[in-house]
Amino acid sequence: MLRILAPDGELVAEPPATVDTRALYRAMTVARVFDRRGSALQRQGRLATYAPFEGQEAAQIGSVAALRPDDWLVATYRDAAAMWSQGYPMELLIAGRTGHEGGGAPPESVNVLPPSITVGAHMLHAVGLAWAERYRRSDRVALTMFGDGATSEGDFHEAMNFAGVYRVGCVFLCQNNGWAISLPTERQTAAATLADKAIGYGMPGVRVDGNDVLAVYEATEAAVLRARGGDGPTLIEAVTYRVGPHTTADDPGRYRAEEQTEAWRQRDPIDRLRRYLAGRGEWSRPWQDELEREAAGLVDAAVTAAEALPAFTAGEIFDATFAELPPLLAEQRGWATGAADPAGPA
Amino acid sequence: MLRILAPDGELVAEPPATVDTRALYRAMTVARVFDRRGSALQRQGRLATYAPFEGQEAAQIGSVAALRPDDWLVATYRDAAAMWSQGYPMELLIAGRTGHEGGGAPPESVNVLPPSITVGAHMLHAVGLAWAERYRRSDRVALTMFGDGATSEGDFHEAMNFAGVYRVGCVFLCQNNGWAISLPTERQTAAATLADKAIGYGMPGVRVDGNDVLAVYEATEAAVLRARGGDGPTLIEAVTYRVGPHTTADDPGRYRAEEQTEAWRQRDPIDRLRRYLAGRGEWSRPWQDELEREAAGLVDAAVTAAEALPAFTAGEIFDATFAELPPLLAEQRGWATGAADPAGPA
Amino acid sequence: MATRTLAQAINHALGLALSERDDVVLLGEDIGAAGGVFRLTDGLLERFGRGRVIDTPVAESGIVGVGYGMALAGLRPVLEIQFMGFSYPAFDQVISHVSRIRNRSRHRFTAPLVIRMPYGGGIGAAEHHSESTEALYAHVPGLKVVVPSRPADAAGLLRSAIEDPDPVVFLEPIRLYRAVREELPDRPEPVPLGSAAIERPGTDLTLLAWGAMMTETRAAAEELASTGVHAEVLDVRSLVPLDVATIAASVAKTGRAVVVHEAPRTGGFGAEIVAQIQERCLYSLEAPVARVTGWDTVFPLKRSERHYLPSTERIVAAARRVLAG
Amino acid sequence: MATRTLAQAINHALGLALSERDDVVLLGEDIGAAGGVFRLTDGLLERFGRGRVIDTPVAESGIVGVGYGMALAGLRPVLEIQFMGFSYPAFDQVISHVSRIRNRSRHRFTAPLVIRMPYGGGIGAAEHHSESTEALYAHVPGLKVVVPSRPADAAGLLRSAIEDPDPVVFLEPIRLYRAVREELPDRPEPVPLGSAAIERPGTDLTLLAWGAMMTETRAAAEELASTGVHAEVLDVRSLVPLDVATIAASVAKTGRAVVVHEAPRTGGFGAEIVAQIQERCLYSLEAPVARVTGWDTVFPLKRSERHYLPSTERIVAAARRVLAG
Ligand SMILES: Cc1ncc(C[n+]2csc(CCOP(=O)(O)OP(=O)(O)O)c2C)c(N)n1
Ligand SMILES: Cc1ncc(C[n+]2csc(CCOP(=O)(O)OP(=O)(O)O)c2C)c(N)n1
Ligand SMILES: [Mg+2]
Ligand SMILES: [Mg+2]
Repeated sequence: MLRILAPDGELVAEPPATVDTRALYRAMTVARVFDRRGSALQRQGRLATYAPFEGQEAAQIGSVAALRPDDWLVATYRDAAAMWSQGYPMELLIAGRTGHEGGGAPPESVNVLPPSITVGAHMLHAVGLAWAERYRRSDRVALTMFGDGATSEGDFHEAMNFAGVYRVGCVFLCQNNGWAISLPTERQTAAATLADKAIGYGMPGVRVDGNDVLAVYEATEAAVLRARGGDGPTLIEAVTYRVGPHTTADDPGRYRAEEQTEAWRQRDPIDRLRRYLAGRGEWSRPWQDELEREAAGLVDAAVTAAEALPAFTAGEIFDATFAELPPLLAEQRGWATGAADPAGPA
Repeated sequence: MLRILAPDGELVAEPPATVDTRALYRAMTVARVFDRRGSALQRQGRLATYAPFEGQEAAQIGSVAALRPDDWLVATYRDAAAMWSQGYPMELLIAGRTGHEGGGAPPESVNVLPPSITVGAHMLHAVGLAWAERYRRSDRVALTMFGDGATSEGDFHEAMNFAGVYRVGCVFLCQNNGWAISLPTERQTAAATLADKAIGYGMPGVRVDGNDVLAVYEATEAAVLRARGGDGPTLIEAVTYRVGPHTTADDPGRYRAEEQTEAWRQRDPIDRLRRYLAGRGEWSRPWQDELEREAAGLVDAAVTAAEALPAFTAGEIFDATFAELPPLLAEQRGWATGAADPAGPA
Repeated sequence: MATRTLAQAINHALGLALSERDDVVLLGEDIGAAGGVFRLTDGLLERFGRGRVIDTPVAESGIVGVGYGMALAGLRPVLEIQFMGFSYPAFDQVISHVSRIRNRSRHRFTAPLVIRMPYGGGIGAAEHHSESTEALYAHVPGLKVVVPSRPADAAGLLRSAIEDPDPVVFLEPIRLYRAVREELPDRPEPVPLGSAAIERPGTDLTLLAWGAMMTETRAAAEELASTGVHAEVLDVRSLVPLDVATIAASVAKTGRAVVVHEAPRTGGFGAEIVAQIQERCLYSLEAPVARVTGWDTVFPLKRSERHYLPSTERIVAAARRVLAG
Repeated sequence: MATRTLAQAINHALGLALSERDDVVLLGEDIGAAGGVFRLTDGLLERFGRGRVIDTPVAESGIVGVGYGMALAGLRPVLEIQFMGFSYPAFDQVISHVSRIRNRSRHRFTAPLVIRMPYGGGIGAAEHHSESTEALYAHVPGLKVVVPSRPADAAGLLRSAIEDPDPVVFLEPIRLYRAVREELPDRPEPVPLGSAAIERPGTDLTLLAWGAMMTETRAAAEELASTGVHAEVLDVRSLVPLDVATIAASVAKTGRAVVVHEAPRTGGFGAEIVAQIQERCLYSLEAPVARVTGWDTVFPLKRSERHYLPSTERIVAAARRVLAG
């Protein structure tokens, strides 16, 4: 398992030269603040649902840091940190979770798909995106994120297989956070590791300490370079842990021992990076305070903007079904908006 | 790659002690006669479709020879030799191909499913069957056969994964016959071998010369013993070749060179076994003639019986939709049989 | 006897089936220790063990395909798909195999299994969590499709579904899981598949619905009653087999009908019911049968969900138009 | 100008799209060197190369999921599913992703792709090779579904489908691939999606069908004509968007209608057409709209196939009943 920072923050291998470690720390800190706020907002009934990623900040921020701003990111409901870090506006991440479709519409310049709610299907989309880029002679790559659970779906297999066969510039980043809701990774597969699954597709499989942001960065950077260079896909298994519940509706007490979670809390990725930075004199309490203030400000503003988005009118729920409303849909829209008799042509 | 008999019929490893080699030869000979007849019947318009298996007799007969008569077999449109060898009546194999649903109804004592026409889905069924047997404390196993092409489907992945996770007594026998219709195996996957795919599911993967009936038998026997003993599933890749067209509607000349096919014809599995038997004085021309006569007789009788099956009446197409006909279906049956106005309740 | 919600009634019927029949096994995602995302299988792992209450990997085609294999060998698997919106990866297994094996093998092999799925909107859920695509399943020959709307029916239909020799898709209205309670005996009466329930007799028009939409439909009947209109309310309950006799008899009597469903309108199962009614009762019809349905749009997220689901008002308005027709 | 079969018209339209638009790519099983199992892509690999005519592994979800990803990036993939019966492994990709992304992203991302599928019975094919499940796709919001019945429409609808900004399921009647020829210009006129064709004007009743069933429907109209009955024949062509205006105008005029399809009756798209007609034209209807359809059974194999498919006789008989009603 690739590791650069030990849990105590000591270097155990050469750190990557190309990364701004303090920027990673900042992003992870913002993500943590976002995440805690997400859970709180959901408890207040202000979000429809929320899937916390606490403990997975290194896997998300470290991997995305290896992307170019115009690369594609295709991720899930749990990957808000990654999506934000690749340019997806935070207010839209929140808007979606309040139950507003507007959350799925990032600006044109952002090559990030709305989060995938279905497990498994989206990896194929990343393969298609990466392929289309190559078709157009662009060297953009696609990175797709998914959980351990997603590796059980047939679509994972088809995506990996297509990527392997056509040597598509796609990076498969699996956050093995130990659980697919209540099913632990070891009951999801009999394979020794998830990275081993790469062998069946003729691509490299790399296992990395997912709570070590430098290791995640390094592994992803290598995979991205391969992809960009036309040398094909890579599977990265980032070994991490979902410290919180699956979603705010979940009660982990039903299926796992608090001690396990506590042990992983001790391996917190942000703490680890803080120890490293502190050891090098690159971290200070005032900086931390400043970061937290900044983060709170960002999140506050995003929440305000998201909640200020006007809810759709009845007519608007029709308007993005097709480019143009076909007659029957226009008729229904009329009924829904009261422009025509709501009972329909009875 | 496991091999016991070299193409010239020489032993290159110890032959399995538990198999009746002459019986294998007989079965392969009958299968070849059946197969040639199948293609001929189709050309005469007497079969709706036919998928020849010439060249794959060793893979089919050798593997099934390792089963107990009450074990399950879940195979495909191309596996008539295997199915017959596991007890599926030859006349039913033909009946199905004439376009008669009766072909899907083997006797109660035969634990063989009707052939799977969809690619991929049926492997899961074998996993379920094997699991149900264990649930009932029976030591029956299930063997499922599929092609190289089927390994690209998501269901292959899910079947392998379930089998691995629950250590189900299922043997996965892949006949890598070089082609999924027009797509050669090397363009289906970037994996080094199909057997390598086992690694991702934590099960053993074995590669065997699929035109060496003794090697196929030995590999399958080991897998069956593992499965029966509760030690879980195995993937076997039997490397062989589809010498004929995909089906009688296919023209291989469009996508492959005749030389390749010719080279594989030289590695014919029946010739190989004949050389071996002849070398040991266990083969003779009169025996061969007798076998061919016997085979022709079996196939003739099967064809006659299949064609004699009366076609369904209009009413019969309704009668196996459910255990009992629900009212709307009974009504439709009435229309179809003329018992009620055929236009329906217009 | 005990008072039970619809969710508890299902949990109870599952427990009963597991204890009465050795051949019943449950498979699904998070149905074990977690007790299911809606707690429908709560306590069953503890009572019946991991051999019979089987947590699966996240693989719907696998759940259905493996369950189907078990059914072929004579078991009675009851499969849980976590939400109806996640049933589509298993669609091929259902339409190509589960529903066809009896015909393919002329009764030699059968697939007596149940696929349970929570369905429907109204809880402000995330994308894909509010599906109501019963019409897709109802169009598949060889499959039965039932939808309870009350605790007793949930238990009774589930018992029948498990006993049924053919595969049954069993849809559970999420919104009603905990909405009402009913007294239920410890061994609830099986409710035969294929029978609609006349919930409320009436003479002026027929209101037809199923599952979660029964709530709005009942409320609409109440409201109509308050203005002197006597609506007959039918809980269709079983889409396949469809109880056409009861439906046609009701509409022949009332001459007017409104069909309600939350699925999209085009190709929804309401169209089939309208077609059946006009085939059988055209000459009794005083007005076109009205459909009050979800729209032909993706089911909206929480903040606009209310624009989508048929409301009591929409049903009442449709009824009034039909009465005026 | 050249005379072309329906298969040749599609082949021609595909070639045209590939040569006119750089962003068009084809993906499918055996579409390259083999030219497709029905030879629909014959010669295209040679003309446009492996980069644009892409043979895929046997993985339908992969074909649609990857094609969808390409469409998101702005390409115009035209995907071939070898037979409609093999489209179900991709059903989740279609219903959960392809059809929804425009709404999910409020127009930011779109999926302008075409999924071509040979469909329908009548050629004595093996199991799963005779499917006609258009109703499943027509029920999915965000998806268009078209079915040509003649060469010019095949080319014209395919051109429109490829140009369309939204995903289109394009169904090809296997039985008609080589049944008739039509003169076609080298650049066939696009046929707009969403328009039914009045093939034969008439006053006594309306016959509605699509795809392969047009053959029997046309023959029924001929036969009726020989007894002095003037049937108006509508080729529906586009199930979504549905040309309700043309349908309703015809039935309002004739007062009688028969809808024909080979799919199973229950929940078939005929039910939707019946529902639309009775909603819009009830008071003009002289008799119930009749449905002449496939049965609610699995599509039979070759030796009993003839018991299943709607025949000219069945259509004529239904028409006569409707006329007598
Ligand atoms: C196709 C599908 N099946 C089931 C679900 C319900 N579900 C949501 S998340 C989840 C577990 C996924 O686990 P994993 O892939 O490890 O991701 P994690 O939640 O741990 O980030 C399940 C079963 C779904 N969203 N989609
Ligand atoms: C789900 C599905 N997709 C496509 C097909 C069409 N088809 C029939 S056989 C075949 C190739 C299968 O190749 P392989 O698995 O190697 O088996 P082989 O025919 O070589 O025995 C294809 C694509 C099918 N039957 N089912
Ligand atoms: Mg996980
Ligand atoms: Mg093959």
